[in-house]
Amino acid sequence: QTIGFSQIGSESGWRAAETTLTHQQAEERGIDLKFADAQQKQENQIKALRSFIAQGVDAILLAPVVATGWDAVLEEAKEAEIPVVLLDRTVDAPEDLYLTAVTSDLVHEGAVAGQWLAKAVGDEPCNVVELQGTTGSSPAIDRKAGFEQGIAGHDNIKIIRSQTGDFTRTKGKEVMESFLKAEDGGKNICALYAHNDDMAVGAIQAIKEAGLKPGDDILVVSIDAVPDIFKSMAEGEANATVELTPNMAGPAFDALAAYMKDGTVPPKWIQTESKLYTQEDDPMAIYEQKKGLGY
Amino acid sequence: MDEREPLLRAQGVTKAFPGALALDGVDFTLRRGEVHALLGENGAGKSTLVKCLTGAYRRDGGDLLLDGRPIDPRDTQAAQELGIGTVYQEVNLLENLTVAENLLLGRQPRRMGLVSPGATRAAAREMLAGYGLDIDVGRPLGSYSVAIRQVVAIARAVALSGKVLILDEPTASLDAREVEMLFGVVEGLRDRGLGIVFISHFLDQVFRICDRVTVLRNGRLVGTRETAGLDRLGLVNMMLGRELSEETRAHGRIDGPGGAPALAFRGFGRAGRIAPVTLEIRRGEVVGVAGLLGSGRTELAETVFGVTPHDCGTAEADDGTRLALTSPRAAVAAGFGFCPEDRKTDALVGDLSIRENIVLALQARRGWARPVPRREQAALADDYIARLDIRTTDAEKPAGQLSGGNQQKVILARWLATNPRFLILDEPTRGIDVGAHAEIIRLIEELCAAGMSLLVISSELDELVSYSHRVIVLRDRAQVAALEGAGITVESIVSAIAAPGKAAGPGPAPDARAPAREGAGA
Amino acid sequence: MTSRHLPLAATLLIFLAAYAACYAQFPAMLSTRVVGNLLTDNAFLGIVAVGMTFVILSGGIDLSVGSVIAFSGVFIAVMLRDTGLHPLAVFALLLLLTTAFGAAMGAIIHLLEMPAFIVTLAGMFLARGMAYVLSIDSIPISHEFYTTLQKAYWLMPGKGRLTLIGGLMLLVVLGGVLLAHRTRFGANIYALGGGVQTARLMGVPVGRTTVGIYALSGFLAGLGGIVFSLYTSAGYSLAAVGVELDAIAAVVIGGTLLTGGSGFIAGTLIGVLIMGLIQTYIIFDGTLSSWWTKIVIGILLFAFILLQKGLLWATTGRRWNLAGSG
Amino acid sequence: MSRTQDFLRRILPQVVTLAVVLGLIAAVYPGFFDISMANGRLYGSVIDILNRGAPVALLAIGMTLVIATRGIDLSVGAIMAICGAVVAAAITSGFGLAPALGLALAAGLACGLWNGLLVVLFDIQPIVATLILMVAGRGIAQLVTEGAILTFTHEGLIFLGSGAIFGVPTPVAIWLAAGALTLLVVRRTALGMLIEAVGINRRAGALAGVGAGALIVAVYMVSGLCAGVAGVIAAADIRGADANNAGLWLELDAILAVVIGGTSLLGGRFSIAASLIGAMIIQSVNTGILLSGFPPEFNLIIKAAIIIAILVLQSPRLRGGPRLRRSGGRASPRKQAPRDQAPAEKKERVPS
Ligand SMILES: Nc1ncnc2c1ncn2[C@@H]1O[C@H](COP(=O)(O)OP(=O)(O)OP(=O)(O)O)[C@@H](O)[C@H]1O
Ligand SMILES: Nc1ncnc2c1ncn2[C@@H]1O[C@H](COP(=O)(O)OP(=O)(O)OP(=O)(O)O)[C@@H](O)[C@H]1O
Ligand SMILES: [Mg+2]
Ligand SMILES: [Mg+2]
Repeated sequence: QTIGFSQIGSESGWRAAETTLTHQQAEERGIDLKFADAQQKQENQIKALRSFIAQGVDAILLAPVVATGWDAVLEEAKEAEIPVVLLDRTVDAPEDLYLTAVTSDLVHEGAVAGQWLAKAVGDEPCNVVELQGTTGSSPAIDRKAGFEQGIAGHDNIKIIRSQTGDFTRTKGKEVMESFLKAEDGGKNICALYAHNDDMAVGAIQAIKEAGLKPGDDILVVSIDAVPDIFKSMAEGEANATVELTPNMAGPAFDALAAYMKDGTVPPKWIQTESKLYTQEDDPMAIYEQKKGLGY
Repeated sequence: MDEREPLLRAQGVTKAFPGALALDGVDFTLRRGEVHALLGENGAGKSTLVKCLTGAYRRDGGDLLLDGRPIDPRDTQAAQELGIGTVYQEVNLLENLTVAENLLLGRQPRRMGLVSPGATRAAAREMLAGYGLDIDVGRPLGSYSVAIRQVVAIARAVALSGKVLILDEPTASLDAREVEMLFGVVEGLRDRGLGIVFISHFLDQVFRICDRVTVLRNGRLVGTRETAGLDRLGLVNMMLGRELSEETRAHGRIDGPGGAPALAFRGFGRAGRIAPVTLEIRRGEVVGVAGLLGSGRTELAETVFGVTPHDCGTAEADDGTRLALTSPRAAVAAGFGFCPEDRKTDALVGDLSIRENIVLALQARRGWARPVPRREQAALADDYIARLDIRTTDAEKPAGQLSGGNQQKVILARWLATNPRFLILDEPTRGIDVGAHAEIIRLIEELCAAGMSLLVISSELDELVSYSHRVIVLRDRAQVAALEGAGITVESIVSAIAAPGKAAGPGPAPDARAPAREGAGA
Repeated sequence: MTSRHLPLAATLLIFLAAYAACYAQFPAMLSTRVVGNLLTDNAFLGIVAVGMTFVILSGGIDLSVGSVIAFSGVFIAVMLRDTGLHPLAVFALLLLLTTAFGAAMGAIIHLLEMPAFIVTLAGMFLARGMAYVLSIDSIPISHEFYTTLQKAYWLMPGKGRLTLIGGLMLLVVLGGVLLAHRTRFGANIYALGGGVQTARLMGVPVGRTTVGIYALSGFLAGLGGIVFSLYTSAGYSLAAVGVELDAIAAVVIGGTLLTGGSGFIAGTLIGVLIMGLIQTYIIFDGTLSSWWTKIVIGILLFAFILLQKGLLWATTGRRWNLAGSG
Repeated sequence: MSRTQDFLRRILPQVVTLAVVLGLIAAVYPGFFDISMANGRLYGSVIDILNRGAPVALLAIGMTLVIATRGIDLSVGAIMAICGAVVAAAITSGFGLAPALGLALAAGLACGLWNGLLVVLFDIQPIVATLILMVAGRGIAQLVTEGAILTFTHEGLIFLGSGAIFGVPTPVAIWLAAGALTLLVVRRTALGMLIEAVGINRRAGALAGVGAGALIVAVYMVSGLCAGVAGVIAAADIRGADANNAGLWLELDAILAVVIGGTSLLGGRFSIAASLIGAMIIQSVNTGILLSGFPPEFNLIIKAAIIIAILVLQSPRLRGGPRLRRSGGRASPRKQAPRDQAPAEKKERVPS
């Protein structure tokens, strides 16, 4: 059984882990996985899908780089009677064009982070600085929206600065540095919300170099739950992270197997859990078990 | 003034460059149906005046009148539309385009809006018909020789010139046959009532074809005279503002130095470029190289200097050591020097200052780690600017801003600065004014007196005769004769060039030579 | 066939050889599906590459095309969403915009004598910035006219599709060839590439031509954007990042000298197909990890360029070249 | 006229531009020029600019030399990633600091050598020759890190990124030192002149006996080395090698810095000092944007606008300063336009 997997790229540790896990899962099930890395380009993903169809694979896993623009190629897959499963992001195409989507709810992730912060600060006033993901990318947009939902109704919490850190540590650090300068040495800042852990890790270093204590002087909450953030949590420098599991392929393969065996149609949306981790959940242990996964 | 209303009149044309007043209120009138020579030393301002006439430069002051009507060409295109065709000093054509495209650029014949290559080529062949060279106009211009390009440039200019034709040193890289052909064309145009401006440093050509001459010096007008009733010496005085004693010899020099050869080339050649040549040169000896265009003189020079490394034969120094001439670098290390024919592309580093251009070769030989001290550089530069009388405001001026002839002198200075044991000069006097011409010949004699050996390529035979101890003659990229001392006369060289095999036709026909450079355009 | 056409021939030869090699490994590669995909998937790239060829032939470069594609997509999507305009009207408007944009860059390059590389780099930032300002999140295009356009394809035997956009690309290439070799404008472009000063002395209208060239590139980038929006039926401000480099690579692989003055539009088409072939091959192989994908693309690029050089040297005999190709 | 005078006259426009940009930022954000001491380390926005500008500054040093030879190096970003990955891998697998750094820089040199050979030996056009490594390089870097972010805790290495020497952040010290060193080597020896000669007319240079080929290869190796150092710093700064994002698109910033520094992309006359100032100008713009607090979707537009403004102000048409562009299309010097016109042309068209 051959399954094609069109991956966005390997722009972050999390995605590398997702790729690794997908390969693992495929191996366990004896699936011949055809892997295509799209280098962050939608056109390459479409090319990949087309080639998969041309090769006549049995099914396709698609981790869409962006929600829009898949109708045409999904149509072709449908005509070729190749089931498509979406990983970690949905697309806005007619539901009948794909079998199911195994994703977490990006907005929900943001909301979880927001609610945690709201709970953590109670009703003291709190100025939040936000490190956005790559401008225009759906995680950036949704996690921003979600967080704002999460803190809605808590007028003591205000987002005072929001800049993009491109999901990278370097930019995360650089932007945080300028935030600290702009908010007189960080005294105005009570919390940092980063759209992914990598930016948070960078920002934490910036905070330390500015002579403040991340985790105390400035609360740090972020999303993804990559190993390094747990290290920081263990050292008390990060406060909370929301897990986005890299194992999307497992459920996807199960759904496909069932579908191919006796045509059981899975639900349109298999939502993965967005688990909240804080310093209470023995971060070091989690770090140990996660660090093998190729993050 | 004259009764006839002049065709083109320039009044008080002024042009200043940063640090140089190139033209200072120059007047110039061109009549219908005359060939008018524009003369002057290198850097006198001839080319600049031309460029002001054709709108290539914006003049700072002065008026232009064509047929008595004031004109002000903003760019060369405007000038062309006014019927002024020009050949600039450096052949200004595009080597990446075909000959046909070069000839008709901007005026390609069109069929229903689309340029038709066929018609273009046909038109091009027609344009070239009068010039006795039938080449494949579909090939890139870059694959043809300097001479051929020169003729193409002329043909284009002629076709564009409804009223005025300007030729800036058109004969510099032509040989006698082609010059005659060109003059034929010019006379034809003159009889059709065009006005022709002719710039050249060959005075006999001036006397041969021109009706009047206008002389510039240091950007100022010296005067305009009828050629008839003007003698050579008088003209030279006008140009230089001083007497010039030109003594020319009837035959080559017999005072050839004796002793063992300082350099010996045995069966030295490169397949496809120059057939094996055997040549011995003593210290202080001048060996001339004669031949028609494309006879392989430059190839010989380039092979000796390692530009296109030899693939057969050996080169030995007097102490019997083998010289590995595998690259210019190696040649320089062996104490060779080479002034190429095409100074623009092969020698001049335009944006570097005169000083840097002069020390370049010396520096290259010393290696980057041992820079020539700045003071020494300045001294060298000033010394050669004085010795070769390079016309410039100062040594820091970018060499690219010098006039053609002065650039030539800078390159010469570059090699003299390395005081080589063996110096190769390819057309050293091309584009050099009479004064500098004499200078350089004197210099050549000085150098060999000082024990340097020279290999000099020149198309000017009487010049060759006057300084060579020996002359080797090339034809079809092979040596066909070697003349010695008294045996060297213009006649003997000409006959050697034209000797048997001449039956093949009037000199190697361009198209016959064409394949020699297959692919060079790519 | 003069020496000028050698690079073209070499490229074509290499492409066919490479395709044959792929076929030997994956017979499915010869299906009309794959051929159709090759055209459809690279339509937008091919179109901008044609524009890029003209720019490079003139000795310039245009780094803005990728961003212009993204801008076009977003612009179209926003217009269709917020105004009642018919797509065709929007297309016209867009092409007007991008052409003007290109012309403006050309004007700056000519009038201020600034290097094309930098001016178009600024253009690249500007265009993508505009896209962001229009909308940072991706907007689907669901206009029935779009669906009809997407449905417009010719089903080749073997279920391969020659889509509208694929055909459009071929048309653009054809137009490009005509423009390059059958018009005075084309000749002037080659002239500029041969040397601006010389061209000026020969009476080429340097200013007009320069502006024209970049306007053309802008127009084709806009067209490429339209095609891309048809291809994805969406507008997305992060789309087509780095496409300019793909286009440049395609042009050069197609045998055009980056230093200007020599090259062929047709060669560019082959260059684009070669790039597409590399992609397709890697996907068919399907065993490469993310990083090996990058490495292999690099190696294949290198291999193609080297093969080309080799063929040229073999045919013309390697000329001693002190100058290098700049 | 003394050489120092020439030097000052050469970098004047860049200095002025920088001053103007800084002034603008200070206008938007008053506390801009405050500098304080925070745990043994100078602290302030200006310091941030110097510090964050380090990678681009280092890249600009090598890029200047490459561009001076009429080349261009698109691969520096990728080389940064490779060297960062190498140093991280070496440290985490237990090498000492010195050998780890040695490996990383050797990798940088090797990359430069590769580029140089492609350009000189195979005579591939620089933009494409380096494009190859630009594409493949990131792959190689990821091959080393296996796609993950290789974090390390080696204090010595981290010091290179976030330490300080007498209060001066290490990266600043490094790029200043590197710049000064290169400047010295290039100008106190004949290298500078030879590079310029080769860049202006390679054939003429070669015919004058200059070892053009070797020179060009060397220049690309310098560029690779600079990129290597930059990569190490970038990795040390975030205590980890991010193969995918380290130095992403920095090659463009570096080229921009060189051009803002007034060196022509057509090769020839160059000034390393001016390029370094150019790098600082770019970083000031970036930092300024961050401080200004505009929403991120405006970043690019602001940057573009400022760049255009700077280039227009520096354009030869408005200022008789260093020419950004010379008579174009000099593919092979054979097709070189008559040089003696180029400068005059420029002069001609100044509206009087
Ligand atoms: N682009 C330029 N910039 C500065 N000075 C220039 C420029 N072009 C020419 N000059 C100066 O103007 C003067 C006249 O130059 P021009 O080329 O007209 O001399 P010429 O009479 O043509 O000499 P030749 O016989 O050698 O061609 C020279 O002193 C030269 O240095
Ligand atoms: N028939 C030809 N076709 C193309 N190029 C040629 C031809 N003949 C000569 N050339 C080139 O033109 C230049 C001058 O010609 P060549 O060196 O062969 O003879 P030459 O005696 O040196 O002529 P010149 O008087 O121009 O120096 C050289 O670069 C040579 O390669
Ligand atoms: Mg002249
Ligand atoms: Mg010759």
